[in-house]
Amino acid sequence: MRNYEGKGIQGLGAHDQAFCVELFRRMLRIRRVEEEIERRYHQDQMKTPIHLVIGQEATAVGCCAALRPTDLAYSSHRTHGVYLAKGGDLRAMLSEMHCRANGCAGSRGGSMHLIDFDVGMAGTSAIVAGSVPLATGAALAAKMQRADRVIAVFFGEAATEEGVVSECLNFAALKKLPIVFFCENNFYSVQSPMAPRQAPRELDRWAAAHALPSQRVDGMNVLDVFDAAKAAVARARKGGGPSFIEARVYRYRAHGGAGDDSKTGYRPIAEREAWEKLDPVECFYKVIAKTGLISDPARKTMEQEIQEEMQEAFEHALASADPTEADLYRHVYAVG
Amino acid sequence: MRNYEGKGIQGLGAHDQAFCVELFRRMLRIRRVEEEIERRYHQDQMKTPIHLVIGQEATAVGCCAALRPTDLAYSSHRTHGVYLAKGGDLRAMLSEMHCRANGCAGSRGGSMHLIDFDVGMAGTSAIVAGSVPLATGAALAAKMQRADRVIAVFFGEAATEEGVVSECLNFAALKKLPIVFFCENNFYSVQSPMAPRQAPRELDRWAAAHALPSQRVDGMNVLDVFDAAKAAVARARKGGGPSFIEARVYRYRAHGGAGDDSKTGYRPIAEREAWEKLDPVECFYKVIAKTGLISDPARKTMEQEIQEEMQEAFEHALASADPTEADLYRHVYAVG
Amino acid sequence: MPWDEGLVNSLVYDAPSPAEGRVLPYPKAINEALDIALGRDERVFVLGQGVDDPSAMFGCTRGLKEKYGAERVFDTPVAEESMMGVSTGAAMNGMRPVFMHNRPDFILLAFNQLVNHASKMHYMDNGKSTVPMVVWAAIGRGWGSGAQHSQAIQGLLLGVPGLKIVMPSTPHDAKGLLLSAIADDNPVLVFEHRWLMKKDGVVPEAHYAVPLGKGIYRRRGTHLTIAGASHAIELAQQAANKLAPEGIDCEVIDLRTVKPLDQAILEESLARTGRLLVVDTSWMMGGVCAEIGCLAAEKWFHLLKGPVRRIGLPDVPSPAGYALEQFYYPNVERIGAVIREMCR
Amino acid sequence: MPWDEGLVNSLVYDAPSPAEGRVLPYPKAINEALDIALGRDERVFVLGQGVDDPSAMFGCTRGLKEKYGAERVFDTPVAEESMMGVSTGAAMNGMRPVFMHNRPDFILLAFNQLVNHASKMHYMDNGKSTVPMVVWAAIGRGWGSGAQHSQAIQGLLLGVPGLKIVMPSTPHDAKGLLLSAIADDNPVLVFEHRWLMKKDGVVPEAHYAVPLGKGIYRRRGTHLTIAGASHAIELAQQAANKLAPEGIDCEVIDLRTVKPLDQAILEESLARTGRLLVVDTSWMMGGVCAEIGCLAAEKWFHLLKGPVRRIGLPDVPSPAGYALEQFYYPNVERIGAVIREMCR
Ligand SMILES: Cc1ncc(C[n+]2csc(CCOP(=O)(O)OP(=O)(O)O)c2C)c(N)n1
Ligand SMILES: Cc1ncc(C[n+]2csc(CCOP(=O)(O)OP(=O)(O)O)c2C)c(N)n1
Ligand SMILES: [Mg+2]
Ligand SMILES: [Mg+2]
Repeated sequence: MRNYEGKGIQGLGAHDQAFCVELFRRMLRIRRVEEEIERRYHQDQMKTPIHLVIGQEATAVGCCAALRPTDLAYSSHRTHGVYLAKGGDLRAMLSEMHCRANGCAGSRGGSMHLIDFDVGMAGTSAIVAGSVPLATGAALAAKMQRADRVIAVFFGEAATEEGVVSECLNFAALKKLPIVFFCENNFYSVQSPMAPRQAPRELDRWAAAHALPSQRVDGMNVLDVFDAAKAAVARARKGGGPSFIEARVYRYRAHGGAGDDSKTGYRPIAEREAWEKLDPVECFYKVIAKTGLISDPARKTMEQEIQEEMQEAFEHALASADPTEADLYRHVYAVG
Repeated sequence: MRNYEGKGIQGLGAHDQAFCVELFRRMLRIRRVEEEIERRYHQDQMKTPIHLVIGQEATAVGCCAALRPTDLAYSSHRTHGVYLAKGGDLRAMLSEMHCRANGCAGSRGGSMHLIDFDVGMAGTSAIVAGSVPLATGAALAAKMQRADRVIAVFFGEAATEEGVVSECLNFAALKKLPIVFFCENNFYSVQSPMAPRQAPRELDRWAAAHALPSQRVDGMNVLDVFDAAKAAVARARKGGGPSFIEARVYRYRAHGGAGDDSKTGYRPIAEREAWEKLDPVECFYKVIAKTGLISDPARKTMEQEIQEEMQEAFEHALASADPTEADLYRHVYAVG
Repeated sequence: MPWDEGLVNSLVYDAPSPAEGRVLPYPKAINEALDIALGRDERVFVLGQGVDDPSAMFGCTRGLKEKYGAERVFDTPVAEESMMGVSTGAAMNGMRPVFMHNRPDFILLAFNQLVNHASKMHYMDNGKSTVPMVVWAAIGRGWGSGAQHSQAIQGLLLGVPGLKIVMPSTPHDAKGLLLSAIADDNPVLVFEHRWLMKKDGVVPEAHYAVPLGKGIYRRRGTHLTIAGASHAIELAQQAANKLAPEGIDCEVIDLRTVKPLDQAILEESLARTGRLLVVDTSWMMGGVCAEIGCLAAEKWFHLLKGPVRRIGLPDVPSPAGYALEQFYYPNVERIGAVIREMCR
Repeated sequence: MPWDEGLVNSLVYDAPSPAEGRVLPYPKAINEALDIALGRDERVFVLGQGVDDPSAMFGCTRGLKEKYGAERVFDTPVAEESMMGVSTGAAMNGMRPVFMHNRPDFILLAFNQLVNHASKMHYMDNGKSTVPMVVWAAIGRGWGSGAQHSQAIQGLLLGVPGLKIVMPSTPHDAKGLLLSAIADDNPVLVFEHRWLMKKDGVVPEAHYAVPLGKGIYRRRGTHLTIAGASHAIELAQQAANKLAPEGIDCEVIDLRTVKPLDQAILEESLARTGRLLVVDTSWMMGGVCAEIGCLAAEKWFHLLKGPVRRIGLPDVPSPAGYALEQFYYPNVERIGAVIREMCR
């Protein structure tokens, strides 16, 4: 485990200061939304599975900050963070999670299928690795259309166990597609650690063996993530083809649902505690606070704004209408 | 391309001399059987697709020579060579190719499904990469049964484009299974060269990135193949786990059917001619002839014996009975 | 995910009569079957994502790794296609794998190994190899699982020669059918239903086998035959019980395996009732409902007094949201309404 | 492989009447459709193993790469699952891929992307994305192709919501249906049959569309309705022609698409004949035959004068050898015999 503070505190490098504060704000917003979802989940108003990203905010925020709104992001089942980092509409997300007709997927998707085409949140899959070929196809389309569009696809380390990811790396490298394969390695698949799933291979080198640039970054450090993503996105935009980024992260909560399940024994509680010391939100706050970019009162205001936005969005969702029986039969086929 | 003669002629190394002659005999036998199949194919007695291995004899013979009869071989659609090299019954093979009831698969398999459990020719698939997980499962069984049994699985380089091979490499490395992944890289998939299929990756290094020993050998050189296979088999037998071997070879004939189809333009005729200069059968003959292991008259006798065996087997096949309607319904389910 | 709470518990099941065994929860019955199979036959092993984790596949695999060791009960990479092929290859070489999946949706990744390989190896090599393999999965439903996590795929596989498909509806059958499936020399799919996982039932303690390919009467009646399996038959029984006071006397056949299909019991019942309603947990189109409906039109036409009906899922992907799910899935009321129509 | 010679040429087809077009070989009709689609719409592209090789996918893709460039007509890695997903992703982003396969068996590798993704993206995201994609494959048969290279998989996919399945039987329809499929905003499977590839037929030169979901009468009659598609309907027509002199007057409906299914034409015909024989190139169980047979029992029961019959493949994997193939596949004689039984 690398230490977030150790690196970050030495300065923010060439990064724009307002931008750094904005990165913090985005991470904080995701954290607070996730916590609120978690807090409310037991009320059974959100009849949808949830896969919280608490602890993993830096990857979505850092990578999406390197994308333009016209660039596309694809994600796995663990999609809350990417959706919000890409600029997805919070109200539409919460309506979806409350199974309301005005949800971002009209209540047909649920929490694993958050989309917002207006901001380039383009697709997800509840099937491990399922969105990787979809994103690769989106990159092929961008290239064929000569569109100035880069695609980023997020997936967990378990997705690399599915052969289709190997196929996609080959195809993207072959066609020099404008895509960033962003692997969030949190070392677990549901309650399975790496040992019973992967031979002792290095994921970044495994990817590189498919003939594309590949790199490992500290996924708890939003600036490291941003820098790597920025370079990869720039390369893709210039026609330089795909890249692979392995970001090492940790989820604090259970794979699915609310709360932590470490006490069931599948992972050491001390492990989570050690990672929590590297917390992507609070450590980065210390960095920007220390360098004077933000003050405690400013943070308080920020927290307040997030609270207000969030509570309003929850209320909006709860007040929204359910879909009707007629809705069930809509959009089985596209007409036209 | 490496030159077979250049290496081999400097001597046969520590290889047993009679063994070298035997390797030659096995390659020659496969070559002659293939040529005879090809010669007769247009008579439409063999109503089965064929995938000739002419030019690729050294891989099957070299690798299978490193296996015991109790070890298992699995193969792809291009199975004639492996079947014969593993000791498969020639008569049963030709009966199968003539769709006869006494074929090695009772006429349900055809040329792509040659099996002979008595000698460890354990399975094939007409689906590219299809037998790779089957072989991996056989290796798992061998390990669980603590059986002294090593598995070799043959597949073409196109199979590495199927993600399932990546999955199998991971699983075999993870469980340290007694298996040799033997990739015959002949640079073509049907009429498609490498360029539209694979990014410029090195197959041996791609495999190695899955955390298992991997090596490239000259597939036109039966001793090189044997040495690599022997080491891999020994490692597997000792519990050292899987290995990957990429053997570079060339098929002289069309992907399927009789004759060469290079004139259709998908590959340069000069390319084939250059590879033919490295012919695994004739170059090795020169080596063993030069070192006095075999003489022209001895070869003549050998050719004669092969001819006699072969013609008898063809006649036997042609004289054999067709399956009946009742046969069609047998073995849909195993009973017992 | 509390997919089951509230939704499932609200269903009222027949009280089990404890004469022939203990009352066990459904997953415990499966757990016993696995335990017995692992204990009786050292060729049996259990693999699948998370089979040894604290959730233990709904509890079905709880304690088995501790008892039989990590070599015989093991977690796998997230790689369904290769693991299906590995299971097949191991089965062809003397082992008897039980490959467990959380959801049938994930088996779609392995259709090449399942359909192109496992189902036909025995046929292709003229009976030389056998594939004694069980592929187990629990059909999802509810709590927003949605289109990729709720599918029941028995209809997609029904037409594939060489496979067997088992769909239990009680803890008793879950144990007995799984033991038969593991003892069978063919690839057998066992599709459980998550809503049954909350059910308790009487389960004999010892080894016993419920035969594959044999249906059973869950209710005798004269007016109408309802045939189906798994959770669908649960609903059908409830509907039948509800209609009895109205003088509608349904016969309910739990097929237990949809492939091979017990045609004899269907014919016997139809000869009595002349009316057929087929129920299934999956899409009506081209699947189990269609096959049984077609069989009636083909083989038992002269027994039929009126049109065959089917109740399953409409030709629509599974929606995620709760309100939509209520419209999507058949329930006791809807089944009852169709029965009334048929008996009018 | 000479799978076609001798076997296919021995079949006699109706002579085409050259009034409305040129007489073209079947693959050339497909080639024209692709050519027109590529020419009309720059979003269309063609991919698949060997689409630009000298064999040119039975000739269907001949010359297209030269005309439209290597970016729009290209060979792929042997990686069906990812290429299906890539096609889906491209379709969701403004392109219109035509993904061609030599054989449907290979589509089984891509069922996850096809069934779990392509078929339901439009539904799952509430109609926001569309998947205008064509997945094309030629059903194999004969010359020892065997269990893994001869499968017709329409029955496996029939129940999957969101897909369309097209099965042409003439060069005319092959062109017109493919143009409709490419213009459709949904994932459309086009299953050709290899034995039809040898057929010539009248094909108009210009663009034209044969609508999806509309069957057509190939023969009018009063005694019996035969319904099916693709090569099966070819055989049915021949059987019907053979029986005409015996005074048996069959109606033959070429469904052309099996999903969506033209129920109106089936009902119309059954109202006239009262007897139904369903034919298909695939397994009878749980597939196209079963669905149509069940529909008859469900919706048109009161029109039926006798049992429905189905002719397709038995519940057996495809054998490889020639002699076994003769027993396995339906032929004109066997169809004729069933018709005679039905009209007795
Ligand atoms: C093909 C498939 N297999 C299994 C699952 C069940 N499953 C859901 S999430 C998950 C864990 C995936 O782990 P990873 O990709 O590392 O992502 P993480 O949850 O750690 O973010 C699994 C196995 C699935 N959804 N799809
Ligand atoms: C899954 C699948 N896709 C496509 C095919 C069609 N096909 C048959 S052989 C072949 C070429 C395979 O090339 P390679 O693996 O290199 O073996 P080679 O023929 O060169 O020995 C292909 C693509 C197939 N059989 N299976
Ligand atoms: Mg993970
Ligand atoms: Mg090759």
